Amino acid sequence: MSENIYKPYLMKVAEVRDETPDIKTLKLEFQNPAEGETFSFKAGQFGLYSAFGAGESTFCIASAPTRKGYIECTFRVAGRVTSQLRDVNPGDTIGFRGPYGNTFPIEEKFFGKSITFVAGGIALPPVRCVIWNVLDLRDKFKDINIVYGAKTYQDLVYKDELQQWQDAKDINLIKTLDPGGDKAEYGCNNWDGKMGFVPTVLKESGINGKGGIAVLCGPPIMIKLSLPVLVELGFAKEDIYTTLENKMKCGLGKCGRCNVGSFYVCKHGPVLTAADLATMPDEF
Amino acid sequence: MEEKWEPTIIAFVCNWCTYAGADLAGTSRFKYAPNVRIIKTPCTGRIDPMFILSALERGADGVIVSGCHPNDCHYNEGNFNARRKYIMFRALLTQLGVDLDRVTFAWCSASEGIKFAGLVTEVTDRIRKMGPYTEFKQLNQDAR
Amino acid sequence: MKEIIEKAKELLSQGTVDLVIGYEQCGDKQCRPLFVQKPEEADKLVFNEFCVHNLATYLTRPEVKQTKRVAIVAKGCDIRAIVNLIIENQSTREHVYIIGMNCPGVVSGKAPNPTKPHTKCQTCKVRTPQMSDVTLGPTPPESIPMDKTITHPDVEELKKKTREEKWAFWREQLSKCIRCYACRQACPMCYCNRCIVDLNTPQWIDTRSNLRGNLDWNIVRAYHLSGRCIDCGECERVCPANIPLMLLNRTLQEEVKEKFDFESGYDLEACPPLTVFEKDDHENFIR
Amino acid sequence: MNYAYYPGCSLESTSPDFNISTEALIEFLSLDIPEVDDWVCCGASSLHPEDKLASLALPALTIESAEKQKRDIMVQCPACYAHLRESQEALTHEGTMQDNLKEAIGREISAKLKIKHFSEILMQEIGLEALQAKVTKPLKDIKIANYYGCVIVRPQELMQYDDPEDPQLMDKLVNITGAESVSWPFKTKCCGAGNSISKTEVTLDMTYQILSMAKKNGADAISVLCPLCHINLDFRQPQIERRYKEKFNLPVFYYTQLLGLAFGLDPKKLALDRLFVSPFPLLKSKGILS
Amino acid sequence: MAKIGVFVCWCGSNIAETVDVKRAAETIAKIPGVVYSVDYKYMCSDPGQDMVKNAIKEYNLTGVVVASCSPRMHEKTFRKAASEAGLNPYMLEMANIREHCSWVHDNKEEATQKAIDLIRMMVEKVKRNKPLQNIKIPVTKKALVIGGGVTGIQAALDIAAGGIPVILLEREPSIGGHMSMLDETFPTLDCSQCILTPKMVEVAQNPLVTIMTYSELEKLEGFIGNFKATIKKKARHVNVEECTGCGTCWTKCPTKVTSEFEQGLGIRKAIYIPFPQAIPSRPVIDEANCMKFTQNRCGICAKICPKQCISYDDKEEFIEIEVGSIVVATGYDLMPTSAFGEYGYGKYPDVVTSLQFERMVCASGPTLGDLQRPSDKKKPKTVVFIQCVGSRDPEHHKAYCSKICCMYTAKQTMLYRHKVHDGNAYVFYIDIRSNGKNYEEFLRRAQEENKAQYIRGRVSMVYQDGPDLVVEGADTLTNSQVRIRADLVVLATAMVSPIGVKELAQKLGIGYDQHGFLTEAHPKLRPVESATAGIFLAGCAISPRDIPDSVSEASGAAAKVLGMLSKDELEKEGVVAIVRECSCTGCQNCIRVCPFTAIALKDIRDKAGNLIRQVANVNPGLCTGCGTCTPTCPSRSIDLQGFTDEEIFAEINAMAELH
Amino acid sequence: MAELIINRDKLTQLLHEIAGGETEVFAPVLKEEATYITKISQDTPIHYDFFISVNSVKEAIFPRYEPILKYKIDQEGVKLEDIPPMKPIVLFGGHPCDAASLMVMEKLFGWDYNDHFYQDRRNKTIVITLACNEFDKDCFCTSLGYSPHGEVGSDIVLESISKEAWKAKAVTDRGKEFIEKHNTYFAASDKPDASFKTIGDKDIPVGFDKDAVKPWIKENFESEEWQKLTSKCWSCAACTYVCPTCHCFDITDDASMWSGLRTKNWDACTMPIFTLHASQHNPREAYYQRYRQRIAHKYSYYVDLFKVISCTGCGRCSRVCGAGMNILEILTRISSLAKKGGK
Repeated sequence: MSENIYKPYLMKVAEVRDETPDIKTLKLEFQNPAEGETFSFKAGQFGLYSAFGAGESTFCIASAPTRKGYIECTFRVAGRVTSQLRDVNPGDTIGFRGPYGNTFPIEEKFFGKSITFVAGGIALPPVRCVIWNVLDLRDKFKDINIVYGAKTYQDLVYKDELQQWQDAKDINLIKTLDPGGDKAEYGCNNWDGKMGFVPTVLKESGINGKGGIAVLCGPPIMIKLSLPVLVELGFAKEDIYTTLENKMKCGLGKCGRCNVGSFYVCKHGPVLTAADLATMPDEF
Repeated sequence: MEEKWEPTIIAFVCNWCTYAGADLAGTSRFKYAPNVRIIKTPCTGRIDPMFILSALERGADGVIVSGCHPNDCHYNEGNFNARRKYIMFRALLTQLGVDLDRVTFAWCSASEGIKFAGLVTEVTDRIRKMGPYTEFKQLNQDAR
Repeated sequence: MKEIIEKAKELLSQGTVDLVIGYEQCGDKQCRPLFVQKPEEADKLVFNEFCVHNLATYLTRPEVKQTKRVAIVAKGCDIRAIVNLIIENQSTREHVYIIGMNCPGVVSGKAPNPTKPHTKCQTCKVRTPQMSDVTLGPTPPESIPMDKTITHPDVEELKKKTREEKWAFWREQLSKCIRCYACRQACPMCYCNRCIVDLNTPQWIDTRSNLRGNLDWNIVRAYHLSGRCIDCGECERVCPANIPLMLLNRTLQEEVKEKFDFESGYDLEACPPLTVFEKDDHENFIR
Repeated sequence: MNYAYYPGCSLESTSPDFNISTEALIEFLSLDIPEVDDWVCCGASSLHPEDKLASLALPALTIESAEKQKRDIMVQCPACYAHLRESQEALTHEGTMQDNLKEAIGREISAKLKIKHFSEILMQEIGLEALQAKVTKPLKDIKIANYYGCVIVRPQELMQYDDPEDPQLMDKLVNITGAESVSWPFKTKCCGAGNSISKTEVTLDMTYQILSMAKKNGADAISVLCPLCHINLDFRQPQIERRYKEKFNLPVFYYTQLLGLAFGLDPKKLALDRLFVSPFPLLKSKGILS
Repeated sequence: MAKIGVFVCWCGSNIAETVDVKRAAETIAKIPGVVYSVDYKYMCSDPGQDMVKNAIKEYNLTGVVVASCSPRMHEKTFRKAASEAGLNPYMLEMANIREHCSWVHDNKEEATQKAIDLIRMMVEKVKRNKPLQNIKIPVTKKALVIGGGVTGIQAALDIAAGGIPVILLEREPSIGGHMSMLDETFPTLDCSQCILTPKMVEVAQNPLVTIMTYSELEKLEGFIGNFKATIKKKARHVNVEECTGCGTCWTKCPTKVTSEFEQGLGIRKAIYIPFPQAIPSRPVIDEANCMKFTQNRCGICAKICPKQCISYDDKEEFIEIEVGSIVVATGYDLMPTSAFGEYGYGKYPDVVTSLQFERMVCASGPTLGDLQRPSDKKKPKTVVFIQCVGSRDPEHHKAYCSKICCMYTAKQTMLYRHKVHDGNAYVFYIDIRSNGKNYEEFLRRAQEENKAQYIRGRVSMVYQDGPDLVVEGADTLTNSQVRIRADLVVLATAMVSPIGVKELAQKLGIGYDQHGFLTEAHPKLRPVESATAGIFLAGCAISPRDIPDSVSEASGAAAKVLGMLSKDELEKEGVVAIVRECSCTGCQNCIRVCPFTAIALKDIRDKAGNLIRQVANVNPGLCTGCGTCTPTCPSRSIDLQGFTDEEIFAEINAMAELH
Repeated sequence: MAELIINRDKLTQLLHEIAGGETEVFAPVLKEEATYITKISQDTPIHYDFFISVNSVKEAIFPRYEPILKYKIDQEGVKLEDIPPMKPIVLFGGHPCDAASLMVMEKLFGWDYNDHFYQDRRNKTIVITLACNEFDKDCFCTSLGYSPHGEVGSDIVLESISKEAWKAKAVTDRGKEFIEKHNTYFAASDKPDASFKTIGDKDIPVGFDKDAVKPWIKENFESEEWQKLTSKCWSCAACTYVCPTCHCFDITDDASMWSGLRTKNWDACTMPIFTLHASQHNPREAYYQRYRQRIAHKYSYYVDLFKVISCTGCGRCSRVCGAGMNILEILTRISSLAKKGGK
């Protein structure tokens, strides 16, 4: 009998972290260690996470492929599956199938270059996977810039790691909040970052994009506004990478949901360059 | 070894009359059949016909819907609105051939503990005689 | 059908409306909806016995709602849908210019041979349309009087069956449903932008086209239409599985008429019957 | 207009004068009102307290008969009128009584016909103007007390005849004859007919009140539309006069007789000679008959 | 992260005897999401509550199920405990395993199974519960009293006594209402004017009370604590501030009009005050009768007014006021007498209503207390009083009892006998209802000292016989016919709701019955509240009642108003409906079914301000959480927090065995 | 192999016999005046006198809904259960356009990841195709290079030689085997009924230039023409569900507290919520965008990926459309625009 491609791995929830009131991070370990041994993935790939009884939902793998034995996912509670995933406790079982999709060409294209990460809000997880991947191989890259912004202080994810990056000497972290996002009611005291929208902050960052790689991820409007800024900073369109989050059901290029133009985001994506994007119909 | 089949009855009741009526049955120690599982809602107006359908589909053999008598509604009108819904819903189910003997509607006030106890026992006995609601249970079996 | 064409041209060229929704011929015995935005496109407009579609469905489209004003070619029965849409705040009388068509009746049956008179026409009370802004077409035969209670033979037929027979009948019929939602999309009264079947917290209705899901879906649709269905029969017409959907809708129409003395779509002031009540509503089923 | 005439037992037995004058009017006005085929007793009398079903089934038979004839029903006797209406009410409203009735009479019946009193037909379907036009012998200088009795107006929900306290229908009809209807308070007071056998003295007192009130209000005669009222006021008048030692000498007409007179019909044809209190002295004194 | 704690109570032996609580707690512990499950002898005791609190803290519980008695008993207790431990109180639910289980079943196995099911259903619900906040509503500390009769006056005085400003609204030119028309009142026979006018003066002089006469409510918006009322001030044509009420104008006015206040028995002028003690004692011009308005001539009053207070050009004014609470005391009317042909009202001048009789005997009435019958001014030697005219007559008129007729008729027989010592007073009655303090004694005085002759039975007809009226009726005690020659007949006609009350009720959004009387929120437990929060009822607006009842209700309603307005914010339960705007189509179904008019349409506009669509919007201040809206919504865009579809579905699903 | 003949009675017997065994048989059945290809049992009457079934044959291999995972939940965790293997299938009653569609679909289901639910079933299916005797105005297989007698995708093609009999032609080895296995039902060649008329390739006119469509779509994604062409569409899924090559699906869970079933069920890009995100953002919000996706996917994207048009010209979508949308008309318009260089 052929293999059932829809059958997930069973994963034990090892850790649950609250990032924001409605964003959580789960650390998952393979219930069957043997499966964990053989499992591998690359930065940028995603998977389908099952909440048994509710269904499957697609998120990227937010942990770095350089760190073995577990995977992490970060998600915002929005629908039926994520509501159930929100309620899991350490020790509970959830399902995971993947990895799916293409990857960031780290070895092929990124090595030896400066990397600039640009992310907004909940879109940090897919970038974070690359960041850690890059940081774990720090000596293979030149400058590393991270520009990350959110609406309010409350909406910043991975606050601990932001602190780590900020403290690290070899990383240039620029964090920003939308105007008004530093109010005490958002849990903020003493904001030490910038104030302003990501594209604006990016523009003023002074980053030189010539010959560098940019990894960009965020809400559609942020992507739209940041792309020209990156080009202005000197990045080539082919060197601006982003990852798309279309609605997906199968992750395998079958269900047709993520189809945009001749791309199946789950197969040809989710990692696409700005050059790729330009060839696609505006339906994402 | 065959276990004796016992019906599952789900009762949707309003908080102010029937739930209180069931409480009264309790404080008065009126015994009734243990097959009923009460789901409390604020008002009969909140009891959606979909609840009944879902209950039957999810394995209930009988459903009771009960609330305040007309003019007694804590919210004045909830039961009147509900009554209209049930009139239509019953007409629909009748035409579809759903066994309406399995769905019992009753007004039962907070003072009618004895009525509530009698209602539950009567419904349970009736459903027990009718047997499991296989027609609906079969719906869940997947063809192919 | 010169008068429709002329009317449409007049309305468009004078700027009274910016869209006319009407019918065009497509095949010998088939018509279909036509959107006319420019006077010169109006020449294709027709009206004949094949104009069975209820165009009121299009009134709740965002792009139609965004027009300044829309004209719609409507038979008396279609106007019932418009009335309900206005009652339910989905349109306004001012926004719709009703080109009412005197209608001797349309035909039913699938292409290419729709020959039978449509069931809805046999009980039509509005062959001469009511509340139209302009009424076109030759005087039709006299309508059935408004106060006449209508029973449908097919409903009566079904009512005669035993409960088990009814169940078997619907099991068979509903097993055919493929959940394409053509019924919903064609229905002028199904205008929700998020249908209950599209909700998953909780998932009241199974989205699979298995028996349970199909039963739930069709029950819910009929129930949501109770007291609102205007008997246009579009759901049944467009059903690729040929399920006699109107049997359910008509059952409920009769029930509403009998129990609440109400027929939908005739009175702009009326409330949908499931949103109002009488203190002495029938309740012999309640203990 | 498509009526069949239901005379009922009283008009066929104790009150032929009413029947005769009615038929005279029908003939004179050339109305197409044949009798109901196979009509039966309306079940008034003592049947209705005894056996409700039977008392409703009897008129149902008559209604069924008229229905078969495809005609509406015209009645004269208020008691018949009341029973026909009551039966019709039971036949057209769903319930146990409807089922029982249908079973009792054992025939298909819809009972969706009109049941009308002759006075209503004259008024509503022929009209005062048309009638007025036919008056050839106006009854000048006569003052009439119109006495409707209690049955025709009560209960109003069922009978829907006229205002139960101060009805005007007969007054209007009588007025076209040229006579003058007096305003008086006892138009719908009970004449006591129900007690006329068992407690005659009660009836006599009640009837006495009516006669004397009519007299007090200046009436020369009384007009009635009920055969039982007529018996009490006319037949018992001498007895009352003797008992209360008061002379009334008030002729008691059926409204049909008054109309007939005004239309110039032969008094014999109107059965005026059958009245106990002779109207002729009055009519002669007023110059209406010679 | 669902972390549910379950606490199974023994309730001593009440539960534990029939339910295997240990097994229940253990079984429940295995449900996914349940992190703590325990049984204990008395959960409601202090140690029991502490267990809950401690577990909440220790296990970081996100939800709690207490399986014990009915939530009616202890839901508040446990929710408070949860709240003290830092858990949102709405994240605690109770499974009723006592009243609904242990007390009604005998078989331990079955009862245990049922208890487990009940707890499991609650666990599934709690998992999906959302924290709710109680709703706080700011309050405008000002009240509006509609109706200036004795009830309204009392309510206004009591509210003002609590330090809250009040607006007293009266549609007639003067406050006072029906009570000001009465002669003396039962059972004390004190003069109505003597006890009412001081109150009228008091209310007029109270600095916190603003009296608005000749004014009506035009529109009401808002909700409890925050009403916005639009008042229509009808054109009075007299400058109230300047006028001194000297009376020159009405003395000189040439137009005589039948006086409403005198019940048609007296006359007034076209410019008038309704009665001498009127408050405000400022005249008003009756446009319908004033020659200046009907024929554009005369104008004498304007010419003669020493202070030039009269202006024919006045127009009605609309004034907006904000109030936090409203008392409706709109009183009653008498049933239109045209309905009683058998009694000859209107046909015979000597058939009068009880209120006319009050004016006929009243010292300030049109005859200054000299009793004369209307037709020939004769002193009536025999008076027949007929009770229950229109009341207790479900076939023709009103099914209800008008409540006060028995007593005021007794009073009127006394008043009559005080005027005509040798007069005969007959009373036709069905039953005598004298159930008030000193009422029965009063009635006996009427019968015994004042020789009122009571006849049990109904009157069949009243007719004129010469100068006399003859009353014919039945005496059902002696089973005989009665015929009484009378000089005057007084009809105790039914009390009905006044004209315009239905419209007013609709403006206020409160309920009324088929007779037009306003409906209480609960006939027994909330008798002075309407179903709409913040609107209270008092007096005959609810149903017929006498003066003491009306006045005590006025005080009751005032107490409710004061209670409500004593706080700066109102707090109510968070169980209210919520709209999901993205899928709402604005079809108004929920608006139509909402018994509390808590839902209204809200416009959704784009950035440019264009109307895109309309959606339902719940006013949490008005919503009572009945949930009738939810099943009415085809797209499920409105849900009831605390009893959401998801929560109830979870309860159903907890019973499901699908595969 | 010599030409073999099978007549109706024999074929019915054959199909019924197979249906009695472990093999699932799909065949045309008459339901309320319309013909559907559905699973039959031993005694289901088979309907032969039909033009084209309302539904397509994809239902046999890609069912409306199908379990892909079963699981049990208890306090120890989740246990996954296997789905039993697929049964062999005999699929009878499709026309050449149907058979061709299987070749189109298997490209996707085998793309990179092998969807065994489709592929296994496909591999176990004997496709017995009925060559066409009729066509209507909505047929356009010839425009796509197919033929009413085409053999693509079929194992056996039956061509009518009379009203009652067919000439059977084995296209594949499996077809050959099948015929051999059941040779008792087939007779040797008989004289064809000369009066019986079938249709040929020429009868169905070529409506448009299939190669012109894709470039136009690529160029004119934002063309206003789309809105004009699709204004009537009311976004139901009737067209996609009767389409033999539409393959989109949804995956849903149905579960009680203790057990669950994950199923794959048909979904359609024409449905309003197909691409709706949890955030309420919908990339294809408007009606025309959804219909455009359907056409573009079939005639452009699919071709890019699999070098084949995802349409076989059966015309079912046009026949079934309640709003009167006609795919042939739209494609003809596109191709003529392309010819003219119009937008």
